[in-house]
Amino acid sequence: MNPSPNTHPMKRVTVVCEKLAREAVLRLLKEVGAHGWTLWEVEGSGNQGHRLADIPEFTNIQIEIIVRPPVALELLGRLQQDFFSRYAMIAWETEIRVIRSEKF
Amino acid sequence: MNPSPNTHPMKRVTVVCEKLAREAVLRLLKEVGAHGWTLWEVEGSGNQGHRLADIPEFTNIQIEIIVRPPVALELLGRLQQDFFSRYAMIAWETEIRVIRSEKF
Amino acid sequence: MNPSPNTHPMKRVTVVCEKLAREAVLRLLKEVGAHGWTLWEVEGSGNQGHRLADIPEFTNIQIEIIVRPPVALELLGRLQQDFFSRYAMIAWETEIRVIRSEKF
Amino acid sequence: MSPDVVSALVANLLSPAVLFFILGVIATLARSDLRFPEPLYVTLTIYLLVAIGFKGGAAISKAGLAVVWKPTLLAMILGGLIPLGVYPVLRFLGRFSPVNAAAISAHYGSVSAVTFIAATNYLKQIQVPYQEYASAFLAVMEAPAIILGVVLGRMGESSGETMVHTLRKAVHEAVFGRSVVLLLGSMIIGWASGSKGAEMTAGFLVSPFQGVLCLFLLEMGMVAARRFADLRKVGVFLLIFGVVAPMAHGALGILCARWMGLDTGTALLLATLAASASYIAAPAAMRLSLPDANPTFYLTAALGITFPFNITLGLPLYFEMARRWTIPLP
Amino acid sequence: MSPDVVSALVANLLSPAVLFFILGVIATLARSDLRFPEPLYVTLTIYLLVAIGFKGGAAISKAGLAVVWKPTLLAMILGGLIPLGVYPVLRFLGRFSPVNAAAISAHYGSVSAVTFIAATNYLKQIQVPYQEYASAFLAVMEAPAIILGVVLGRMGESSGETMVHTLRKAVHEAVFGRSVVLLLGSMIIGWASGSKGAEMTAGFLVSPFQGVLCLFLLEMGMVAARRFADLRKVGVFLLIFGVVAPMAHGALGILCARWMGLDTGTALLLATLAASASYIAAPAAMRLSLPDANPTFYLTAALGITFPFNITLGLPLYFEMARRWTIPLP
Amino acid sequence: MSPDVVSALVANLLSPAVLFFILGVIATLARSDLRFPEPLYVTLTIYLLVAIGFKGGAAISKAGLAVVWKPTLLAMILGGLIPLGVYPVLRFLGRFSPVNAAAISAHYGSVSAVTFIAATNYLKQIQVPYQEYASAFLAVMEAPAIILGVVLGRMGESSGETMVHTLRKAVHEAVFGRSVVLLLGSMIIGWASGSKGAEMTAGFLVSPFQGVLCLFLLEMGMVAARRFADLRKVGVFLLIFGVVAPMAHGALGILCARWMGLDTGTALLLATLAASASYIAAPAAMRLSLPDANPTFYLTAALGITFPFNITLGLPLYFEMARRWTIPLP
Ligand SMILES: Nc1ncnc2c1ncn2[C@@H]1O[C@H](COP(=O)(O)O)[C@@H](O)[C@H]1O
Ligand SMILES: Nc1ncnc2c1ncn2[C@@H]1O[C@H](COP(=O)(O)O)[C@@H](O)[C@H]1O
Ligand SMILES: Nc1ncnc2c1ncn2[C@@H]1O[C@H](COP(=O)(O)O)[C@@H](O)[C@H]1O
Ligand code: NA
Ligand code: NA
Ligand code: NA
Repeated sequence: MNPSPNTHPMKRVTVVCEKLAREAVLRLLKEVGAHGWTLWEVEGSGNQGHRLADIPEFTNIQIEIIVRPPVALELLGRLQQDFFSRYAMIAWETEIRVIRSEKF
Repeated sequence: MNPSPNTHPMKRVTVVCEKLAREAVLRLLKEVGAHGWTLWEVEGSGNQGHRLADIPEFTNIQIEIIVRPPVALELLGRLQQDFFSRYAMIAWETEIRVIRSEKF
Repeated sequence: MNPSPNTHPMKRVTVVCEKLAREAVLRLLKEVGAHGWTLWEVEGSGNQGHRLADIPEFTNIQIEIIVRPPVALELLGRLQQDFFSRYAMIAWETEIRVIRSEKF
Repeated sequence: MSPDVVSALVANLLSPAVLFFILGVIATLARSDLRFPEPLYVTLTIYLLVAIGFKGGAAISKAGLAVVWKPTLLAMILGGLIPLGVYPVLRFLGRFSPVNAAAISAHYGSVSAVTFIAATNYLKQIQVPYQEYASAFLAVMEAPAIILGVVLGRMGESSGETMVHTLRKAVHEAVFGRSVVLLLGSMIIGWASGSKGAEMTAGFLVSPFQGVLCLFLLEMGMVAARRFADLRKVGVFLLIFGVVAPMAHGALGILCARWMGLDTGTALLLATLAASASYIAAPAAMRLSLPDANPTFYLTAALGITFPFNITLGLPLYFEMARRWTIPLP
Repeated sequence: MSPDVVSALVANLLSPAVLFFILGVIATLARSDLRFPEPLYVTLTIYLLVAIGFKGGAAISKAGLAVVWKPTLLAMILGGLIPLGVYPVLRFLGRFSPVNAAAISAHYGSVSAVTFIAATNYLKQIQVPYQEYASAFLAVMEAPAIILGVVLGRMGESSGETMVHTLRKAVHEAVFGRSVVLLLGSMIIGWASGSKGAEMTAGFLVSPFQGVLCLFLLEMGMVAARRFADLRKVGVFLLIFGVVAPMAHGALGILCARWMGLDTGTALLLATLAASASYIAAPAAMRLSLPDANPTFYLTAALGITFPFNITLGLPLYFEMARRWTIPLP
Repeated sequence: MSPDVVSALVANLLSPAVLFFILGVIATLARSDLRFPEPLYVTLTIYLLVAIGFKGGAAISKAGLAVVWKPTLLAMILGGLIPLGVYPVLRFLGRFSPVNAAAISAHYGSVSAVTFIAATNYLKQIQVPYQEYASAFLAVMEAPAIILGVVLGRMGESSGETMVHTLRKAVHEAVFGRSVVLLLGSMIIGWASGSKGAEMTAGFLVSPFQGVLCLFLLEMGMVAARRFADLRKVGVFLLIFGVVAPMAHGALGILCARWMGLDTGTALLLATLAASASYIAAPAAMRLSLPDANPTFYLTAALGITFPFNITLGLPLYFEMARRWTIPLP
């Protein structure tokens, strides 16, 4: 009746950044070997002011990427090194447990 | 002055799937006894290709459900058993601490 | 080659509430000293019924705020004290690790 | 029923706008997956308010402020007085708590722009002329009842905030809220840019207007039908109130119009405004200023009962009254 | 090719609608960042379905149900029969598994509303009259093939769900799905509200229609071009099938039209419906009812091959057939 | 001021489009909750670019490429040269760093489509004819200044990327970016589909155009007003520059137009393009190619100063120059 699923530890990396960085971030995800991503548009406020969600050029996106822990490290490192000085951006990681770990 | 809130451990289950699965997933949530859910549309890429957010039939949704730990287990189990072979879908759980635990 | 990023523990507070509460919550964020926030519109269901995402006055928003742990405590406490009786709302915190901790 | 009433009723029920409203109701009740995305809802609202405001402004500039200010002021007073009549009924006949009675009163004194637009549409359908400047009535009738409702609801209640503070917020909300900015702003623009402005924008603000209204009423049918599930929760009194109140206010509106010497078409518009209940501005204001009032009561009554009633049966009824009690435009 | 075919072809390829479709294809292939937001896509769909349904309903009320029901029933039967012919071809010539053959059959028996609208646009472009009531064909041809496809696909398959249960879901989906609700609903409204209703909404549902279609085909060009990457994956058989099947079904449609005595323009519309493959309703239904069928096959064939073929080359071809085999409206 | 200037100014300030722009500014300054959803913004942009491109293409096909190519080439050169004049002014008078001076130069050499459309609207308002093919100027003036700005900004800077690589990216962005694809694509379609195509789409691309522009300028008023908060941060020099530069470039545009023998209306359009500063394409390109330039400078100048100035005061001013220095179309 009650199936007990196998869950596996994984990292979720979240990036919130201006939409302008979209293509560059997606390229980076390919480079570090992420197998997928999920993305949506958000409004936000931070050091670099309030970014409303009305003009596509000035809006923000949030990207979530589920990866194995070493890939998370590599991804965050590359973001810190190459992206943080150029773009309005924040990034963090969370510990999660997934089912179907073979997908990531 | 500084009110100290009571926070309680709970699980957040996140499901990212094609929009087509929407009604089926919401029915499942009722069955396993979740008291609420939050949902929005996302763009995504995974094993089954890139799902743009332009045609409703082909887009993705992300659903977040806060539940007590045993319900999370049951939910993930049912997703693994009945949904993963039929739909483009990933799911994971995160540990969180809520206020107003009586709601979940 | 592989840059190792410095990650720092931080709290992410998530609030899901009716859009009506938007200005009041953003004011509260300023008061407790959050340095930024990210926000988007969601559809949801909870104790107070199903909130579709079609009429702005009746829809929901999800707000995520990255803050230092004591600020998270203060924020959740204030939400519990002043907001929960007035608005359809849930809130929780998650432990995360950020890069660029000086931003928060 | 006299043949006139019947034919007025049929004319309304067979107008595309009302039929699309009914289609929306049916789609929701049949659990269809038809749904309008929020940006489309917002766009349709912006369009309808801008169009009705602009045309109203152009009409004011034609008729002259001298002609317009008196009926507009009267309309404003009418909207402000309605809550004073409704409150005791709800409080003592309906046995609602003071704060709930005040909140519902505010809704019925304030107005619904879509119901007003449906009334103009109905007059076009049955080819009865009216004064376009009547949208000025719409613009001034939204706020007063809301503010009065807040005052009524806060009297005798000891809250954290002072009444003055609450009122100041409510007034700002009522004056700089989206709908008033769009409606009043477009009205001033229509007035200032005159006939040349009206000509340049007619291809957008006039020709597609009736059709866009159909689309919007399709959505409103879905929105209203979603409230039907709550009809059981509100009690028999409110069900009856939701139908009787608009009829009483409609009649009151006709009497005022008659007293002012307004023509039949314009009288129908004033009656419709009086009869209509706000379901956008008033609920938002009540949630912020009278948070203890129960939304199920006022939303179900305004959106689930009065709005569908007005759109379908109310309009021809008020028109029949107007036809008997006033004289048409030549 | 005869000069007539060439000029029909050129007329279609140089129509703004087709050129915008091609622009969409080019923009995607050139990796432009042009993209339509989902709410715009949904809005354009709602608009096109409501407009075509409403005008169809008005035309039915003019022509009378007595005239319309027979060709409509025939169109419905035609749509239901196509899968029976397509299935064995895919199964035995194409060597597809039963479930894939059934799913693809369902797509080709069902219809694409956009292709139909493009055909009406083409007839306007070349100034050939047609019966507006033909949108009734569109309304009734969506569901039958989908239901039949599900039956074919589930025969001999032992699934958890019973066939009856699957069918019940598929039928509900087909009858209360968005597109049918909008199309049939608007058709009934157009029929009920008569010529006065048509007049009131013409500024929205008629005058901008051709231009809105251009915008939508721009988007559909981008959507179709995204499927081109999968063309390599589906095999040569399906590539050929995606072009030959619509031609065969188009010819069949013309023959039916001739048999019914339909005029040239209306015959083209029936042929286009027969030739078109569904890429919205059918895929959704297959995912739910035949989850084991491979979407790459049916989506690539319907959206990546047949849709672009019909829009660009198919329409003038079917018109040439119609011109030879039928007689025009006076 | 001569009475002509005054009446030209009043005609512009009382046009609905400009009044809606001002309404947007007021709504934002008064902290109204009025806001356009992103999909509506995107839809309005797509519509305006497609409409202006299509009409321009149809006009080119009427006038013949032989007539159009020369003024178009000149317009392109004009756009490319402006940064060369602006750069030293910013660098040595304004004391901006090389990279900031280059980025601002790129913005003022490139163009704003909305300002151009507002100019055509203004000409319609005051009933002065112009050549529709002038939208070809708009299409070719966006890219050159952006590319030149990148070159100027990267000279002498030692960056990780090579200049060639940066330039290649900037050129691709400038040629396949959304706005160029829509504008040039629709222009070619308008050109290819000729007068019949123009006729079929007029109900969508022509009649509602002026009104849609009003809605868009309402939004742009809100967008521009949000930049006003940064006015304090950019220094007095840039405030003055944001008003003087467009006037100088406008005069330059008129002189070029006169030299080419263009009529008064078309001269105003060229002047407006020269005077306008890009606030969509250029900022995006600068963020990607000159990331060290400070967006507060170029965005505030282009969007917060020059855009509102052009829309309100600039247009009548350039028209007055054009009226004196050129001869009207017969
Ligand atoms: N403390 C925070 N919590 C949540 N989101 C943030 C925070 N700080 C910044 N953001 C998001 O990250 C974006 C870029 O940040 P910034 O570079 O600081 O302007 C902002 O627009 C927000 O959407
Ligand atoms: N590694 C990942 N990280 C984040 N989201 C993912 C990941 N893999 C898949 N997804 C999301 O899940 C959806 C379905 O995944 P799939 O079944 O692999 O195509 C994708 O469209 C993405 O939105
Ligand atoms: N258990 C839950 N999981 C996820 N989201 C929830 C849950 N309960 C409530 N919500 C969200 O919070 C909003 C307000 O909740 P409520 O006050 O319970 O109606 C709902 O509309 C949902 O979006
Ligand atoms: Na009222
Ligand atoms: Na077919
Ligand atoms: Na310029």
